[in-house]
Amino acid sequence: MEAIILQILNGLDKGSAYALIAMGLTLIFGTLGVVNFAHGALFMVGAFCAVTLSRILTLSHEVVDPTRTDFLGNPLKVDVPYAYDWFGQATGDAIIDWAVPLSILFAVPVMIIIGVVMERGLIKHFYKRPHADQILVTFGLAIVLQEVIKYFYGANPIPTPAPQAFASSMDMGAALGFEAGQIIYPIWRLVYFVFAAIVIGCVFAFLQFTTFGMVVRAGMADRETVGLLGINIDKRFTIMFGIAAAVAGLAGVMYTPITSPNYHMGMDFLVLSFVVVVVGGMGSLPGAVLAGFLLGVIEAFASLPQVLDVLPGLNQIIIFLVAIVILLTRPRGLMGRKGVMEE
Amino acid sequence: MGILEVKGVNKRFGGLQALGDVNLSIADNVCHAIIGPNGAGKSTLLNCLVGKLIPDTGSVSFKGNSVLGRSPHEINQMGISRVFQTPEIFGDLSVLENMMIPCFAKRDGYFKLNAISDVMAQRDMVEKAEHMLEEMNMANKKDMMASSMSRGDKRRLEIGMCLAQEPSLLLLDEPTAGMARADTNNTIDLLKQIKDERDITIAIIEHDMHVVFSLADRITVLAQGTPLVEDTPENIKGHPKVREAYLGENSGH
Amino acid sequence: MSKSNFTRRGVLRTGAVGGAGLALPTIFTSGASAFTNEPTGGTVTLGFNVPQTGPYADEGADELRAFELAVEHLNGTGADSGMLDTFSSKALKGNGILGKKVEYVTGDTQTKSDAARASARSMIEKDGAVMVSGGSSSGVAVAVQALCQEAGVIFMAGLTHSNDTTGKDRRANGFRHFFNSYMSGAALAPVLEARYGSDRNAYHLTADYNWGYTTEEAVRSSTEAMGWNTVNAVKTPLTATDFSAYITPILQSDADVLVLNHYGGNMVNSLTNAVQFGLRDRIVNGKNFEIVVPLYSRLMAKGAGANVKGIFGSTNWHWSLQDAGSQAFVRSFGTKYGFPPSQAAHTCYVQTLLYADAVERAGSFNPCAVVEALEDFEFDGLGNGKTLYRGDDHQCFKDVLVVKGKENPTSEFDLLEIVEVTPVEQVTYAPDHPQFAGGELGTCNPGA
Amino acid sequence: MTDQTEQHATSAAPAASSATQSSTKVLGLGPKDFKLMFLVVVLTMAAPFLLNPFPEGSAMAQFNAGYPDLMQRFVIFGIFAIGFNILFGLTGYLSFGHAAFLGVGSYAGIWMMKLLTMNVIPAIVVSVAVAGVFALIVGYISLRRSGIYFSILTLAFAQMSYSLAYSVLTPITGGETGLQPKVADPRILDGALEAGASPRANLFGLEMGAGFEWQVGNWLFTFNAGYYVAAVVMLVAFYLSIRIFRSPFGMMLRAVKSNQQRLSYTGLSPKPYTLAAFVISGMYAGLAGGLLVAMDTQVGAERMFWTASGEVVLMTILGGAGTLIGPVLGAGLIKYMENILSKINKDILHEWFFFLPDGFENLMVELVYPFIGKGWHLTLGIIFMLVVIFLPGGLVEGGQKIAGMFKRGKDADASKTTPAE
Repeated sequence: MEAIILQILNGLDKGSAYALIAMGLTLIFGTLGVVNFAHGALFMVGAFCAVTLSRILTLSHEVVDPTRTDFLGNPLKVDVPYAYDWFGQATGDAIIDWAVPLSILFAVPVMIIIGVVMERGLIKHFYKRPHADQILVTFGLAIVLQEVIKYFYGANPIPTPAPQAFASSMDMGAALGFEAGQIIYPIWRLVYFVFAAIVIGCVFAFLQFTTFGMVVRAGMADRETVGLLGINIDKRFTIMFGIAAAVAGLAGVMYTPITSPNYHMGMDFLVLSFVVVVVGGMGSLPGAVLAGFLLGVIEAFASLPQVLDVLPGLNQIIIFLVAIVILLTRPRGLMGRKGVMEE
Repeated sequence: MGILEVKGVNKRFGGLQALGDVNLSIADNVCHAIIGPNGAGKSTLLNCLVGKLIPDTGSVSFKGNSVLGRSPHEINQMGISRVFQTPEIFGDLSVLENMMIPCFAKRDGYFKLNAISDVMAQRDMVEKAEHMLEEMNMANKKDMMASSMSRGDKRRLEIGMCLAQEPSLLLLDEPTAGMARADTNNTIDLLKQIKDERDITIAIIEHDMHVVFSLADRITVLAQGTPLVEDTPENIKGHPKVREAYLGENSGH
Repeated sequence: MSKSNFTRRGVLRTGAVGGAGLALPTIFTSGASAFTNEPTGGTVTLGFNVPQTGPYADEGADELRAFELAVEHLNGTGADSGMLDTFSSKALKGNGILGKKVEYVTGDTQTKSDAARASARSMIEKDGAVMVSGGSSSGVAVAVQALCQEAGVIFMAGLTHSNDTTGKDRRANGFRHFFNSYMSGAALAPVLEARYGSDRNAYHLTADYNWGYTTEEAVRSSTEAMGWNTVNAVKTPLTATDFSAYITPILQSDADVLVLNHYGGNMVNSLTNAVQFGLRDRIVNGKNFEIVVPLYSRLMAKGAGANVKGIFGSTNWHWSLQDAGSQAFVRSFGTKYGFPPSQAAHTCYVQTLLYADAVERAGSFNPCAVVEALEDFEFDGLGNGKTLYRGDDHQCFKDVLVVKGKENPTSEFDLLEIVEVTPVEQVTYAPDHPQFAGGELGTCNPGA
Repeated sequence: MTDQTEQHATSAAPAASSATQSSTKVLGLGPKDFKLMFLVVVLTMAAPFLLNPFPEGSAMAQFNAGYPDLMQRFVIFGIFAIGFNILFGLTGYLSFGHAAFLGVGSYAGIWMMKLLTMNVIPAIVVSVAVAGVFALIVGYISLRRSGIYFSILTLAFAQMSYSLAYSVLTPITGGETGLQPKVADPRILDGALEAGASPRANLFGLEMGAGFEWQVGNWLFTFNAGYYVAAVVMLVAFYLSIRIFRSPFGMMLRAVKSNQQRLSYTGLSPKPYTLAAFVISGMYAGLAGGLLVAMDTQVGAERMFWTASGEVVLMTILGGAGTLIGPVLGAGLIKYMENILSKINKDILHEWFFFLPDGFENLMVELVYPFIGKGWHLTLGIIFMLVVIFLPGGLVEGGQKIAGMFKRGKDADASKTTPAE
């Protein structure tokens, strides 16, 4: 029972990352009809917003410590962050410690700007082009983005820990009425899940309850008609692209304490997020979210040792296997609309 | 016994009864029009005939063979060709190639792996297609990309493609919808010519009464998914039930 | 048509192009040279094939730095002469190899065996390389080693830890200085026994590919031999980035040690996840829960940040070693680049020197002569103490370092501290040891 | 369709039928196609010269691509892309898992070399056959869906193949370390190897690595048996693809892409046509996989990874999907970048800019360095974007534009001069 609860938690946690990325992708094809292969790269850029902010916060000057030596035997130069000078060591440490949550404030405007620039500068010229061209240009852009990041940050993963307060794990067993020590879960992962749920909720609420959202939803259903009504749908789509980029970026920022970011993490997520979107059904936001959580949970269960003893290698293929089964039984995925990307 | 027999066909979409107990018999070698107001079930009925939809109950038989459960290409191979409301042609292919495809379909059946010989070396097919284009008065357009033609020409090509298969039954789904008056008249003339010159049955769904009364030998009026009356055009014109159900609200046309 | 399986382009590159061939086309035949890419001019070309793109790009970049340094030292153009001074063999004079100036070409393995072979083939076919070195994974090492055997050039493996490289996939033209899975297991076991006792339940998470398998097998067999019990061993996909689903089942088991047979990004993520799940705070069967990482890479461990603190593992070499050879190398490298070298850089540097020295001693670039000179060659002063290049399988036998994550690092490079230097006797095995069975060295191939 | 004849040379646009009818055919090809075929034959046969335009030892020699490995890769990936184009270019079905067929073909080929003989013929034949069967299974299932749903189904099959080959199927595939022929393999049709010899791929005794070099002045040209074997296979594959493009089958495939609804209502079933195209293109991939093994006797699972499938998509679009020669050009460009750009390092840059004053030299090196060597991916990404932005029809369109400019230039000259005369 404990094992099942834990695997559900794991699945929901991973699923929330899938869901956030898939939701952004769906917003983009739903509204703009563009296959965005650079979406994984946006996730990665988001993660590197967190890295960048923590680098900025730890900008340092060197102080020579004559009592110790470095690897060449010279006196050791110790980096002292400016934050220490300005705020004192304790406050400075606290600010640095909170770099990841603070990055949210930093990442949102950055990602919206990147998204808007991308849409206005590049994507908008590809609305009427074949999907193959869209794939080629966004794939090219993804490579460029990740190579730029690699140029500045290298190829190795960069540790970006959560604030101390969230870095430890929590024994949920007692609270849920189980034996202590059986259901231990890292606090940050719970934070991630809650955060993802809030973001997803906000996007839905935004689309559901605002006039802006209504117009966009109408545009998703029938772009031309809305255009005929004299509403400047293009402008709204640009903003939508910015929002999708911000959602991907936020997913990336918050993910950094879970796995240390590196420049190709976007590509690692790209294929899976496409599978998630398609399993959810093209053009369906609830489908994307549902499929994200579903695949996350199924993947978690396929990783159980008891399962692998019976079917070795199942964890390697489970997502794809489920995708095949779902697509064969439900022609347009879980909740897909007819005629979207079927040609 | 008609060439096409529809018996007791019902079709529901969720809570909506699209077709309710439709019986229809189309006699050989006539032009039979099916008319009715919007939502009367005309298109649903047509889709049931060509295999796009499967009726919930009832039977549809063509020349005595049931078409139910067969896929559109099989039904087509039985001798039913369909013209769509918006012309469905191969836009990225040349006009000649458009015309050759039904010729191949007629000769080779639903699939043949003929991957090595040159299309243009199939003299008989090319000649047949060119001949058909001449009949359609389109010989001078044969090297054009089909999508670059006018709507009237596309319609003409589509009808020609259907005829190239030498079908026994030609189904036309509002063939003049969205056309300018001149194109509509051209299409009427073309269909009249086909009707006169060929040994073919035509079933036509149409909104435009001008077209219907120019062509039809018999008319079935459909309302709310059920045939109201079936009669000759002259009798239909004056039929009170029809006026009430259909012409009354569309007299402005 | 005459056979010249691989070209002798070195001939042309090195300046033999001249008046002779100008007027009339000359058809070269293979009779002219004794072995592939025989250098006849004033220079000799070496091929350095390292990952420049993909997850191991930083490790590859470090290898490349070491190669550049080695070439400077061989040619005598560097600021100092690095390990040439401490190397027990004095054949190298700092005037190139056999008096020929060392030149080099570089390529990108992409950490894919296909790309690595393509890159190595271009070095051999186009650039006339007479030796290929580098690489950061066993898949690449085995693939390129087989190619070099076929082409008739020497392969001096870079970072490759799988038993297979000098086990079932060993080749006569290939040599490995780096240590292997077996040695990691053999070196770690006594240290683990001393720290954690002999009554432990180990849970393995293993990367689901060859290197993972050989490492798991090595660690299992040596820890089981001292009394540990293996509770479970679960395979994780190479492409996994989140290991939570593999870590939570550990909470339900009665394991008190977790062994992470992971490398690179896998290691960083699995270790980070394990620590996040509070495994290190657990007490099972009255014992503190412990984590072990059999193969440490300092470059990669950096990605795991503070999570490595106190965690045991093994490594081929570390810059904090105090012997003269290591210090000389760290000084040269650190002065030139501003930071200490990684173990990958060290092994690549040493391999280049060992190759050059063997050529010098053999008096020929002929691969067969080089093989003969390297086989059963004993040397010292290259950072790992007394070392033997065993002739039976072309594996170096030397002391192995057991390290643990440092509690109070003084800099970003100061992540590991050496716990113990396991003497070579403890990690030596018979050439036909079951973990290395199924391979056949064959005979050297000079190509041409 | 402004310039019918021009377009016909390279694109799948319909044959200008009147022209075709009146002219005689050579090898079953119309005059335009024959010209194209002839051009490709000349280019491939003369590749050792054309790809080595720079003299040895010169600074530009770095850009020479005329060495066996890369020449082989050009033609082999050319075959792969030609095959992919039969599916994608003609029917519009975008498979994202074609690398799986290449990989399966390679594994089949290497097993033939391990079990039967080092002769490449059985390896290649079996590669094609096994890839064909695998494509039949994958295609039969995947073609139940269209559009992106189809793409994801093919991707799923390929990723499963990759993952399993890399891990649990290690006993069959060699996993991470791949498979190479070993001295101890059975090879029942071959005699015992001489002591010390290693198994080499051959065609009835002609080793794939065999060849000769020809020195002309400072130029050195390499003629490699393996390359010519692969090149001949590529020419056959290319010839077949022209025939398929011009055949009734090819026309039906274009009809599938254009309008499936009309095709069904014309009595033709799209499914067997697309499946046949899928299998044919899978067999092309298998052929490429078999040849890869024949030229370089090893297989690694990475050649089935999704990026490898993505690469062939990019090759085809980059060159010009649906055109005959485009995919080959795209394959050539990508492989050239991968193998040549990635090998340029800082030292070579310093050599190039040696003539500049020191400060400028360093500046130039710093400016160029991010785009070469370890930065070759960046250049590749930029090229993808530039091509697709400025040449929507791929490289072929670029070629046509250039040709068009020449023509227009000539016409303009003519119109200028004529009145004067």
